[in-house]
Amino acid sequence: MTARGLAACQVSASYDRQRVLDGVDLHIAPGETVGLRGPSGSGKSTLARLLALLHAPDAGHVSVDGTPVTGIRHQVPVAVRTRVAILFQSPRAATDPRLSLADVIAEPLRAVGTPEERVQARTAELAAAVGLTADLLTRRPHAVSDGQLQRACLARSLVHEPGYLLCDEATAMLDASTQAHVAAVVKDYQRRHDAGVLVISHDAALLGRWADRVVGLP
Amino acid sequence: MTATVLARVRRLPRPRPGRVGVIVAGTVLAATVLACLLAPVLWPLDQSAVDLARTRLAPSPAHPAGTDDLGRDVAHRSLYGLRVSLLVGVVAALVAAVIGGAVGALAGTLGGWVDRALMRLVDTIAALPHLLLGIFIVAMLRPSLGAVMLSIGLTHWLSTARIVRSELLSLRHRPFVDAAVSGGAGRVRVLTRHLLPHVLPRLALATTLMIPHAVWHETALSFLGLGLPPHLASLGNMINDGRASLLTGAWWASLTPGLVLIVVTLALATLTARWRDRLDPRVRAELQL
Amino acid sequence: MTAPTRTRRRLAEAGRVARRRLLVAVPVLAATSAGMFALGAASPVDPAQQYAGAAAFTTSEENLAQIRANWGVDDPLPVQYARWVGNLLRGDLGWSTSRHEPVADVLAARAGWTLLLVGAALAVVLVASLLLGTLAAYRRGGWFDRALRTSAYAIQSVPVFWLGLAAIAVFALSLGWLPAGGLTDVTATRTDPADVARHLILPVGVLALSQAPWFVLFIRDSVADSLRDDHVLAARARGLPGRTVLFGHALRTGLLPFLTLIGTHLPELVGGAVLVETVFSLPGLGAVTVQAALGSDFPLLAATTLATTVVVLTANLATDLAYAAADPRVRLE
Amino acid sequence: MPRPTGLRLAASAAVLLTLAACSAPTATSGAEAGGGTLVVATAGEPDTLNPVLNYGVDGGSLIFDGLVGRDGRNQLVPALARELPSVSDDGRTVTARLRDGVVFHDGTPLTARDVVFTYQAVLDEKVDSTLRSDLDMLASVTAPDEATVVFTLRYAYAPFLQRLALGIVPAGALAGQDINKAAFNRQPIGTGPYRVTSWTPGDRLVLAANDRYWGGRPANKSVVVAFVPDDNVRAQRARAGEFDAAELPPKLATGFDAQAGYQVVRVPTADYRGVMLPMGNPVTADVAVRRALNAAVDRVAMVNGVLGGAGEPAYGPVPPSSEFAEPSVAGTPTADPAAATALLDAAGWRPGPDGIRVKDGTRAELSLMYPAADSLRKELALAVTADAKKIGIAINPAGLTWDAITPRMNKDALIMGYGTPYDPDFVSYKLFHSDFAGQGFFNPGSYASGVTDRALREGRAEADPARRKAAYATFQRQLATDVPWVFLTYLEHTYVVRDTVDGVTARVEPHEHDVANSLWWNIHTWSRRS
Repeated sequence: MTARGLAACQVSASYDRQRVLDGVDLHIAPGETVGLRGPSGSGKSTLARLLALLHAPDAGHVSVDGTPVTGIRHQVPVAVRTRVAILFQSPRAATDPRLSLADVIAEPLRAVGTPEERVQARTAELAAAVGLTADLLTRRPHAVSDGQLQRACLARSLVHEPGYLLCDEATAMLDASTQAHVAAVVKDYQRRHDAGVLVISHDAALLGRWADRVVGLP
Repeated sequence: MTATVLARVRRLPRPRPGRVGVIVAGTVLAATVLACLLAPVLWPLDQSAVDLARTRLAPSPAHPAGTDDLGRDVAHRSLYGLRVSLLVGVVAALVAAVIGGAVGALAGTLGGWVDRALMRLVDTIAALPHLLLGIFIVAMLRPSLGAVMLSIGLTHWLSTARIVRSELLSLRHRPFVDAAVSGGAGRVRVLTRHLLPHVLPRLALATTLMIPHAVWHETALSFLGLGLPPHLASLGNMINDGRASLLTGAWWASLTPGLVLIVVTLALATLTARWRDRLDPRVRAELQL
Repeated sequence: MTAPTRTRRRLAEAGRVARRRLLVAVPVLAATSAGMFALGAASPVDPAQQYAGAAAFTTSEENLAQIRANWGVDDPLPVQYARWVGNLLRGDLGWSTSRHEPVADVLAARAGWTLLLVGAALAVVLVASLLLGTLAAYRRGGWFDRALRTSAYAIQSVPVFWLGLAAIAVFALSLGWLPAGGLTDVTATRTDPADVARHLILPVGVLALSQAPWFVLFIRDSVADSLRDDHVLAARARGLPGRTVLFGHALRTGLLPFLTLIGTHLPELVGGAVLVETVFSLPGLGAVTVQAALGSDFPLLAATTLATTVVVLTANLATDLAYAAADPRVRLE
Repeated sequence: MPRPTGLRLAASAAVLLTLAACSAPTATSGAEAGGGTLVVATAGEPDTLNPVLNYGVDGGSLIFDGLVGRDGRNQLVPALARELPSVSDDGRTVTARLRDGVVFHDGTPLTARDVVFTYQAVLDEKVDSTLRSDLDMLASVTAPDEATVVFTLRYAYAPFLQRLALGIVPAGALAGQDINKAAFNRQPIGTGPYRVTSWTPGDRLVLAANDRYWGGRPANKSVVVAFVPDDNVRAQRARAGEFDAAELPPKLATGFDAQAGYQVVRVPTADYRGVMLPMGNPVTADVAVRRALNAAVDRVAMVNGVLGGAGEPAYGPVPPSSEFAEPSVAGTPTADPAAATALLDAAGWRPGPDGIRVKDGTRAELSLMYPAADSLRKELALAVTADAKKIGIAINPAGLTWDAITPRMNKDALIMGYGTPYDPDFVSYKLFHSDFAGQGFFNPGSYASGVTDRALREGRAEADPARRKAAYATFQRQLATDVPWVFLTYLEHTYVVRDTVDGVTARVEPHEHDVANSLWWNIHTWSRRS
């Protein structure tokens, strides 16, 4: 096992008392794009949540840049937690309906106590990067389309400049042009930050276009 | 009790008030609240005023609900009694909301053994007859306005705690919370910025639904002589005072406060029933007190 | 799996549940008692003055101090608590300061009447709600159903003590049909069951009526639901007579959760009994609890509260087990 | 609801069973043998039936007898003592000779040892007896022989014989036991006309005739005392015809005037209600305010409106029926606001902008406490409040429990009630003597007057009736001048009695009246016409 990279080592996990992963290994190197494929219920999302340090494995462990992580969620130090970002399939479920898109993007910055002018600048910068106009930023989730919302989610996932980005069917609900745009933003970010990306999808074509290598779950 | 059994019992549907019922209830309640708010301006009451020359007069145009043993106007005092009872009900329901909200938030966010211990505590207290518990608390603190409010608050927070907890548990693993955690938000920030704002409407409903219960509890305590100071016009005190008049034919002294209590709690229950029906069944189940 | 094996397994399972419940109940009761004791200790009430009663007016401070010393009320709190719990465990529930007799004697003399009142009311509620609820469900949406539901809804809003006063006003004072209170005619030298029964009609009726709405609505809804169940529809389709379908199938499926409803409503029923006993001056636990509260009689109050808790917890366990015994699909956990 | 019983704080603790026996032993002769059962109903239930623990203190009781008893005019008559005990010239030795042939209910004969045991038990510090302070003057009690008891007093105490009405308990049944918790307290053995058959707490006390009673066999085979604490329920059940006699609040009794088969009996009492005005309160410390309040209250309206007519205005602690009553002490029965305002104006209390008077920055405002469970006192408190408002004094009524009242008595006014017809020393000495200032319920308002102190001391030490009367006249006049209390009303205790009952003899009742010292103090001589 190399020192750098995001890795799952022999992880087993259950969901609703149902074993969905059994001794799985996965390694994402910096700069690498890994595709993850598998039928429904094969544990793709569970594996993503494991890697995002949101779900506890029954056995095995996840390591970030060579350091095994014990614990999940708030037990993980903020610096480690923010190394890994996750982009969910449904942007609606992944955003708080009470927040404007600007607040959605800015929230992780405010959560770690970033000064407000820095927050504003960074939000504007990221919004521009994902293609959100200032007008859209003032709206709430119910007033924008899925695609616009997913762009905001993408911007949010990039605010802390994560070393690893996990896209869990992130483009499945989007139209083709938005899909392409999201993929382009991710690729651009990956190139500039040497980030590791995991793309989960059941769309073999998409994985073929995007991923460096594709792994399958049974 | 197994969850399955509870779920079945709590699935008990209740009559759903029709449109007419809601309009009537709304009107009654609006008029009541308005009257209660305006009463001190339009028709002030000296709580300690008595008129020994006009005791126990039957209802008449001058005294639409008659006068009581000390010559006080029953209708007038009923209005103030309702004011006091509603005030006690609202404050007590708020006390219950604070306690229940805190316990539910602790259980729902910390989970694990804290959750199990707290919920076991809630189940146990739920198994205690809360009137007895309330009597105990009032007796030990000595009957007074504060003791009554505290007694109600301390015995009526259980369903609120359950609602808050189950809401939090279901919210806790929603993707937007995951995203916040992943983005570096701490426990407190997740709770205060992402979880509680979504729980508040439910908490508000639970608190509103608690008001009639709190009012009943207050009247029961006052009726037993364990409530508010007896010269204060409260519905329970008035019904209690009216018991003696009942025997000597002055039925009006306890009839009016009783009817006021029934009509207002019925109206309150009718209105909240509509609100309740819009909730998901799990929350509704908890509110079937 | 043979039937006896299954029965044995369920019995063993029930035993485990009972044991586990007991294990939980002990710390819970300990916590409850400690909480009550702390509240009692924080209370500003002076037990010596409670004891002296009206004579406190003519009792000197030294005299009161001596009474206090005799009782050890000036000892440190933990000492007092340990002594109290120790006494409880030895079966000594303490001395009632308001009634001037052992608490155990108060409970023994009165618990029976409260159990009789609650038990009789429960029986009446069960029978009445089964009959009325089933009838309403069978003619769902009919005038009877509508009237029943409306009145149930209305009765839910009537405080039980007011219901009691109304009953006295009508049946005892205006019509003179029934006694207004008490347990037996005062001249009776012994407790004649017929006499007691006559005195209990109003209190039991009032308590039952105040609790009936929940039960009636519950039966009505669950029977109505099960009348739409497949197997009931099938039975009807097979041409079984309406009564057989109703009582043989629909009612049986509706009955089981009813057991649990009883369990969850017991505390409510006990609270109602306190008020009903006060209104009708019955010599039960509820009435004595109120008197104890008015006299700030901690030992008696604590004992009645703890005793009721034990009874309600036991009854809850019993209904759970009964439920599980009646419905094999229920997982005992 | 008026509750003449007054003190709800365990009112039953002070139950006084009257010595029925001593009054008219011959009355039994006319009654048919055995008789029937009489049922009486009362609000208060005793906590104990043991005289040592405060049961039947001021008289023997239906169950017990004292050395002396009282007749229908409350005059002392010998009971277990053969004749009234003799008092030595210095007033400090009292000798009693016991009646021959008296046996307890269990058959054991009464001896002087039993008397000594009873009084020593009261004095024993380990016994939670609240009577001890009443027997403060008692130095020792001895029995020189089986039939003689000698009391030695620390100081001369004129009404000492009145204290000998305490019921005598059998030494054999109690010796060596913890008297506080003895089974005897619930199943007592006495010498009285009735023995206890059963006591169902919260329900009834059943008494059976003591056929060997030294005063003659009771006319009635048994007596049932029904305990119905709730006035309304008691009235309901009386209306249903359950009782031969029942104590009822006056307003509830009025309905029975019209009802065939019952008569309402109103009994004069020494039971007064008044407002205690503490000297520690800046407003009531001013004698002008106290006098103004005294003039402002409408006593007649209270008697009619609150007591339903069953009472009379009170101006002092000695009831009009007492031989010690001072006729010159009287006020206006109705309110005299003109006099009241004149008093306040003269003292410099000027009306403020809201009508409430102010003097030197002090607002004429005070709290008036009343025991929350006592509706009679609540109603009186409200009536006083309304009257005070008319003369510019703001009163805030406060319904509290006794233990909440106690610590505030030195600063806040309180509706109090007390009174005994037996001797003016009994209650008044502790309520108004400055030695007891601020001591719990004794003189809680810390009233102090040299004149009053001297008069009270003279009254208890003087043996000569005329000089006692003069001393108590001084006392009453001084009280009327100083107004430490605003006396409001004497109550009449009201009872409803079945028309067919004969032999009912009302006598002036004290504050406490529960099982006995009620109308049925001589129930063993009552008979029923068929």
